[in-house]
Amino acid sequence: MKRRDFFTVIGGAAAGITIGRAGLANLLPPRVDPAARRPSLTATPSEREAISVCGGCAAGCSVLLRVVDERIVGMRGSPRDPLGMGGVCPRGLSEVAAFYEPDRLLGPVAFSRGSQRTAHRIEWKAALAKLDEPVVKLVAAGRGARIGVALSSGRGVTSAVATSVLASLGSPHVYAVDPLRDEAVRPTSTMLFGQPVAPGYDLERTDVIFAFGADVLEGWLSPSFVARRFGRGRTGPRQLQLVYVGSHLTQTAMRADDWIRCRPGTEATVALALAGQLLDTGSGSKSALEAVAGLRGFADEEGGQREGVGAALRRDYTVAAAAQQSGVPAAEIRRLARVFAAASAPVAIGERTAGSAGMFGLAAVHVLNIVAGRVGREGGVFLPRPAPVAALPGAAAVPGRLDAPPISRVAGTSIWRVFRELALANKPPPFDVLLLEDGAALGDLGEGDPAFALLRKIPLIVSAATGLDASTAVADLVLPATTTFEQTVDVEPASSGPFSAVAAAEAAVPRLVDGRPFADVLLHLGRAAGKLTADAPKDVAAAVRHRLSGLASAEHGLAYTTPYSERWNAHAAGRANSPPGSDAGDGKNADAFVAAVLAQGGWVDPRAELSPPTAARPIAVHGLVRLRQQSVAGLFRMPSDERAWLPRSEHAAPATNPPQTLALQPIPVGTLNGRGAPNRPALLQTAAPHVQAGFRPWAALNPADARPRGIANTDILRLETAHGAIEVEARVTEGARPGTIAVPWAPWARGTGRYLTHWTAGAERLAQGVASDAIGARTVGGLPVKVARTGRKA
Amino acid sequence: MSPSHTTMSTSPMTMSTSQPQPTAPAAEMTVHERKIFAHITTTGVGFKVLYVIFAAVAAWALAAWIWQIVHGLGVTGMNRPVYWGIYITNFVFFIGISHAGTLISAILRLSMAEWRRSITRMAEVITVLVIAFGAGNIIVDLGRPERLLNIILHPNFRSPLLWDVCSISVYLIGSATYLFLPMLPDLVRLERHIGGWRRPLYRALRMGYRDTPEQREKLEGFIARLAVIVIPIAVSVHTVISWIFAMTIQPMWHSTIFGPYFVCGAIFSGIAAILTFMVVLRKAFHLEEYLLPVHFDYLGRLLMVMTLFWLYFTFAEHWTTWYGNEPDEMAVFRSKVTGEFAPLFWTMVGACFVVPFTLLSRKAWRCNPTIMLIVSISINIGMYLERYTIIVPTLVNPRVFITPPHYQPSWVEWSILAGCFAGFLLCYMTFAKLFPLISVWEVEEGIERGAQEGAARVRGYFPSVSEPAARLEPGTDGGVQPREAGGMGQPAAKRGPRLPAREET
Amino acid sequence: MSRWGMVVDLGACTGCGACGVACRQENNVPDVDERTWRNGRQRDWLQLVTKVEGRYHDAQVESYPLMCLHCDDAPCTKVCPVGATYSDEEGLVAQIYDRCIGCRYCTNACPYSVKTFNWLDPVWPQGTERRQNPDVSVRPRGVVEKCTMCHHRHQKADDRARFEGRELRHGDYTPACVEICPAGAMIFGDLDDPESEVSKRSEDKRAYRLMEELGTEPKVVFLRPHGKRS
Amino acid sequence: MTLGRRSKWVWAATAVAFCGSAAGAVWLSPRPTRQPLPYNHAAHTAKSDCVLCHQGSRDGLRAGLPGIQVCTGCHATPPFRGAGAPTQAQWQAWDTGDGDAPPVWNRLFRLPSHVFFSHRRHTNVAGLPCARCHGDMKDRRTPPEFPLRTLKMRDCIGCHEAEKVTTDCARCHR
Repeated sequence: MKRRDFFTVIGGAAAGITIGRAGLANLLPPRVDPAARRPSLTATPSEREAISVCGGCAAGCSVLLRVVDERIVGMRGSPRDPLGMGGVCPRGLSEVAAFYEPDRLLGPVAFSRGSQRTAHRIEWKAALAKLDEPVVKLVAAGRGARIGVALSSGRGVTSAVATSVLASLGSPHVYAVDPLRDEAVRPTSTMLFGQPVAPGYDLERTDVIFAFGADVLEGWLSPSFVARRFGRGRTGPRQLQLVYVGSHLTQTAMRADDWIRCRPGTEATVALALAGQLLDTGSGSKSALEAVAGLRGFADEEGGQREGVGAALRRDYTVAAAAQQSGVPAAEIRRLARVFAAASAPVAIGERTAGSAGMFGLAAVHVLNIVAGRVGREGGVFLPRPAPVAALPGAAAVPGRLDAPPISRVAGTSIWRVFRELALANKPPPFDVLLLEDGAALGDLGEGDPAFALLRKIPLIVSAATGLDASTAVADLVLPATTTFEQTVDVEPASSGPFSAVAAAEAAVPRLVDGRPFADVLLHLGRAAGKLTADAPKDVAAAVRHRLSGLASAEHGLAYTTPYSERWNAHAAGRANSPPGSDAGDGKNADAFVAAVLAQGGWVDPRAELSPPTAARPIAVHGLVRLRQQSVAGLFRMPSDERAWLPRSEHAAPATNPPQTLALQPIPVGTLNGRGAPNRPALLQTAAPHVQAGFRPWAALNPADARPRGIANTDILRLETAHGAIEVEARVTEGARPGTIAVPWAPWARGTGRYLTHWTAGAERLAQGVASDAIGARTVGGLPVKVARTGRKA
Repeated sequence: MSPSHTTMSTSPMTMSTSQPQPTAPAAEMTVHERKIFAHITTTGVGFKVLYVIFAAVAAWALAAWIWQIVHGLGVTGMNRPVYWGIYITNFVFFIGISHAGTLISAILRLSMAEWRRSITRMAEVITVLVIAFGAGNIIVDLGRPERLLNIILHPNFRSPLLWDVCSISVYLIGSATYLFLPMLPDLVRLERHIGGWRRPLYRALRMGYRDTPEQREKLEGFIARLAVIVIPIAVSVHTVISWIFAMTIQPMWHSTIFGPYFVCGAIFSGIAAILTFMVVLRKAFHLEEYLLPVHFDYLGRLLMVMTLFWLYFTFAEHWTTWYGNEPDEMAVFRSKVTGEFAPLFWTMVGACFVVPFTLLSRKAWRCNPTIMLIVSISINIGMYLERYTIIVPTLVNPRVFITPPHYQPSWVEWSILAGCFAGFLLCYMTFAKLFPLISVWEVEEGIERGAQEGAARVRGYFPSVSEPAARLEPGTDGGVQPREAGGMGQPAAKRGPRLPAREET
Repeated sequence: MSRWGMVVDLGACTGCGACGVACRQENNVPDVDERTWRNGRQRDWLQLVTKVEGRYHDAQVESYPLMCLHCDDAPCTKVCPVGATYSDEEGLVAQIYDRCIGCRYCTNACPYSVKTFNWLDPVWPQGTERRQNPDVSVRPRGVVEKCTMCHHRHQKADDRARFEGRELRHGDYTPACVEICPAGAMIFGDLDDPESEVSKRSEDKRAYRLMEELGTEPKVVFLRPHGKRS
Repeated sequence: MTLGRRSKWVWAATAVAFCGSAAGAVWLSPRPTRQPLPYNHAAHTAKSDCVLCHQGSRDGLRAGLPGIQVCTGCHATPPFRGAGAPTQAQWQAWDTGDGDAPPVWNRLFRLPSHVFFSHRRHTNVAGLPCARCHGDMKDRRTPPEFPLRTLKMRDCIGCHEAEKVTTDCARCHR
């Protein structure tokens, strides 16, 4: 190539550069640089910390949101919160991700019924019209009682508004299915303590926690409250001991000082054996034992002479029998009894979530508490005092609830259990219009359950879920609610220890999507039916303010404050012997007080006062009697494999090579509770640490059972019982008891979303329609499960 | 004056004429020139077919690499915590092979092993090409190759990786020079004899070298010195590579003998690589007369020695680990010896020791090219597995991790692996079409020297009874004492190819 | 000069994993789908390590949150060819994303395998990028990243302190995991300050450092559960 | 010169080189930043301080750009005429906040997302003038399309070394 040619080419290049640089570059749009992929920061900078209430579960933690340029970019617990004290559980933290969840609904959606449901966005006006029309008709026809509401939490403003609005429409049908799925809890305490309220535990002053399968460390009642207590009792010298009785190596078992390995579903047996031991040795509080009327026998209401619970314990629950049933060595049980007797303030906590012992299990554990005199005592069990919030105007109780006698045997029975009984009796659905707060309100109700079929018969089902979930799967109309971050809200914490509290806050950020508070929808409904009284709150914010105004006139109590939490610490650590002082607002400047409460994130009555024991105990005995009757009626007349206790341990016998079936051990996964939770990878990967749960429903089994079946990790297994079948991913671990298969109890598994491509269902699907105790709660621990490899890998 | 000089004296004359004359070159080619240059000018069908195939594979690999650049290293099978895989294995393996040429030919040159003369060139070519591919694999392995320059802009001299960059680049330059210098005299001949489009290339490359006696003398001096320099560099290179692993505190990496172990393995696989090429080229380019049984025999012996060395090192490495029984180390050890890597590990032992040890045990077999081909290929497979089983098991058995890690190379990695070999062979074939794979002038020199120098040596090995006449030829290789030549040179002189002396034109 | 360190009381830790979730939110660690997760491409800076040893009836469980331990003698800082990871003035092991060439030598040199690599472009589904923490960069593909002890919080706290014309005070700077731990099992502070709680607790008789025998001198101290021997 | 003098290959090569380099130049050259309104810095800085509009520049991390309300706060009427000038109606709409979205200033100086930079630390604590980094922005009569000064890391480092303040990477990189 000649020199001159060379220069020609170079010249061309040079010309190109000049022209490109000078001319063309300016014609192009600005290049998108990586930084531009992030939200723009061009606005006038703003950064604040807004107080709000975590909507993750009924624990009602007060949280601080970090808001930058009106975007939520972080969350932490409010240090002023006397329960969490600055802690938040993973479930709550993931609420930020949930707020910006890519699968969140942007506005109202209408579904068409039929073989393939088609969905289309509609405007609020049209959507509300769709809802008003039938409601107005019903009310006009005086059949307001055909309207029902199912909430995912019986606490706070939403449920209060629902109750008052429906009362005004003439319907008593507001039912709460607690996101913590404690369906057996309320009926059990109805029987034992006379009220359908979940009992409280004075953990602050407990020194030994006996968890009978209770997942106290995994999203139980109030995760951050329990965790805070656990942590404070164990940093430095150990003031709090944890004894776990259960079959599977759950997170709680992992952290327990003492893990008593029993067969699935026999926790109750162990608890009763302990009670028996305490009776025999006469240890525990003598006075308490003496005070347990009817311990040795008594006359019941019908005047018949009944055997006392003491005798029952001595006969049916000898240490030997319990050891034989539960697989726990007799010596071990005796040792436990000694530990229990020696402890200054022990408390027994029954398993409430996974339903492996259900009502019977819970009752048994309470029997232990009663016999040991731990009811209404410091560090024991008690009935929480409701916060003195003002009732909403026009809320007069309407009779005819479905979950109370005579319709259901025990007050507090889950509405879906009632549905099942109605379905089995071929009754029509009790409602014409049903409003669901969200998927969690359906509890563990799933296809295949007779109750589900009955539910589908309801002409109009409305869901207020924020995203697609179990409720939207059955709904004809979805009116997306706002999250607690976007609205004024108040919640009475699910577990506030020995004192009563209310967490409350105003909207922390503007609404992200075209949603409305569920309470507002209900109020609109009442107004549309023309039934609301003039003084009814106009919206949820007004309702909250009205409720809180009641606190201003309470004689004790104060807004959440930081110094308060310090005093509280001192008190809890036992250094200050008197409860922290209270400075309740006098009735006069109620508005200022309410404003303060909202600004501070909540209100608390710090007096660690337990409901008087004298009130509690006769009820307890009464309950025990009922329990015996229910047991006779409910427990003993069932096919052997569904009985709440004894027979199940047969199935939990150690594996013979390879046995036909494994005993089912449902395991709770607290972090995945509640609405939309499982569509959050952060939680999916956090759940069940030692099996590394991940993105599919899993089943943990022992290598001793896996090897003969040729099962390896991540194999896809098919689990089958007489009641249903599911496909799960195998997790082979020594944490699972030989002869058992541990499956997450996962009503939440039916949440939908881009991260949930493989979640189908959990253990509850294996027990479709199992109604094994007085209230028809599922008590499935120890159910025989056929395990087969599908040959596929996850 | 020795005949060698008279022959050489012809070249300057022809060179002096500036323009190369377009007369038919074959007329004035020597026998060796004709025989060796043949593979440059004549191209068989098989060659073309292979060339196309390799080109295709290389192109595919290139595509795979582009795919990886577009989508990120996520397209490989690597994951957390198995952060290194096939690429780094390639890197270590190729750099190992590269010890073929330089080391072999340099050592043999220094030790005046006359029989080396016909294999040095093809060995050195392997070296140069393979270093490039080894280094290339590092770049392929980078998460952000466009930031490669940071290594020069912000160097951290505490990092073994940086030492490596230094030593490898030095090694590349060194061995490239070491390939180039001995080629000069041949370039002169090439330019004289081979016309067409290649001639300008030769002219440009020889850079005015005319192969006058003085130049030749200087050249040989250079080569000899370079040979001395190249050896320590080569050793350092693989020591440093081993340090990349040995300097960490990871189980089964943190080992003191890794330096020598890797060097030994490198030479081992290097020799094997040469052998493979010798056998193939011998057939392909009809160089039977130049690559004789004796060459295979001697290399076979060398190989035998290295096999034993390798076994010794491998044994020492694993025995101490097993005896020490340190939990973390044992985790890796088990996964290698009995665990998921056991198949690879024991294949390696078989391929690197059992096969070569048996097949190299008999001279008849050593002299048999086919058998040597089997041996050499088995060794190279074994050595690749060795690199792999050194790198991956440690990463798959970290001290703490949540889930049991796994590593399964993806199609991208396999393609790039294939592409490296294809590309390497492609370059080698291209080289064969431009330059002689046997150093003509060295061969001729060897033949001319062979006879009387051998005699001289033999005399040199015994007490000198008569006058020490031919003690030292003026202008022998780098003025090295024949005494130091050792037995190796001697048989070369004896069994060296008996060819008709060069006819003058 | 402070020497920042952390104490994790495993006796108090409930293993809830809130620390990990908080870390993801604070440090813009993108969510991964199932495939990415199965391929071992998750980038969590803080993970809950749980090991079950022995058979069911005498199973021993070891479970602790594991993040970068910010070793005083960090193996990773030595081997980085471009000095993209190094121990900064206050002993925190820093990672400079825009200098890293992604050779992954440091990830292999780390005996705790706590460093992670961005195998793929971070995925932020439409809308989710709005929850990104503006104080932390979104790491591009191809670089190594790891726990920085929320160093950006240090930058902000330090900036605020200077602005208010004072020295950095206790509690000005706390990593996200420590801040939200519901059990209060994590304590953060200046190890060189004899008054700080973290330095006191790190002398506890239950205290141990992970793989002390390696001599990496981690600045994260664990307190083993009550009644458990090493 | 004619095709005869050069072979067509040369011309082809030239053409390719031209296009290639042109494309390269286009790709590599910085893009201009254009503002919705022809803001005149000089006219304003005569009377007021930078911080009046860039509210974070003295006591914030980010200096920030003013919302339109800052303008309407002083100007009752659209302050300029000519093409693209808003109507009185628009202007009032922007002021009251209803009506169509008001124009938003585009960032001219872009900080890489991996750099932590605090304005208050430099302007307030260290007392540096804005011009030190932004050039004579306050004298500009029209909004510049390109930053008056492009700062590279070496500029930061240079200043930090001169001022004897930390040059620890982790102090700025996040």
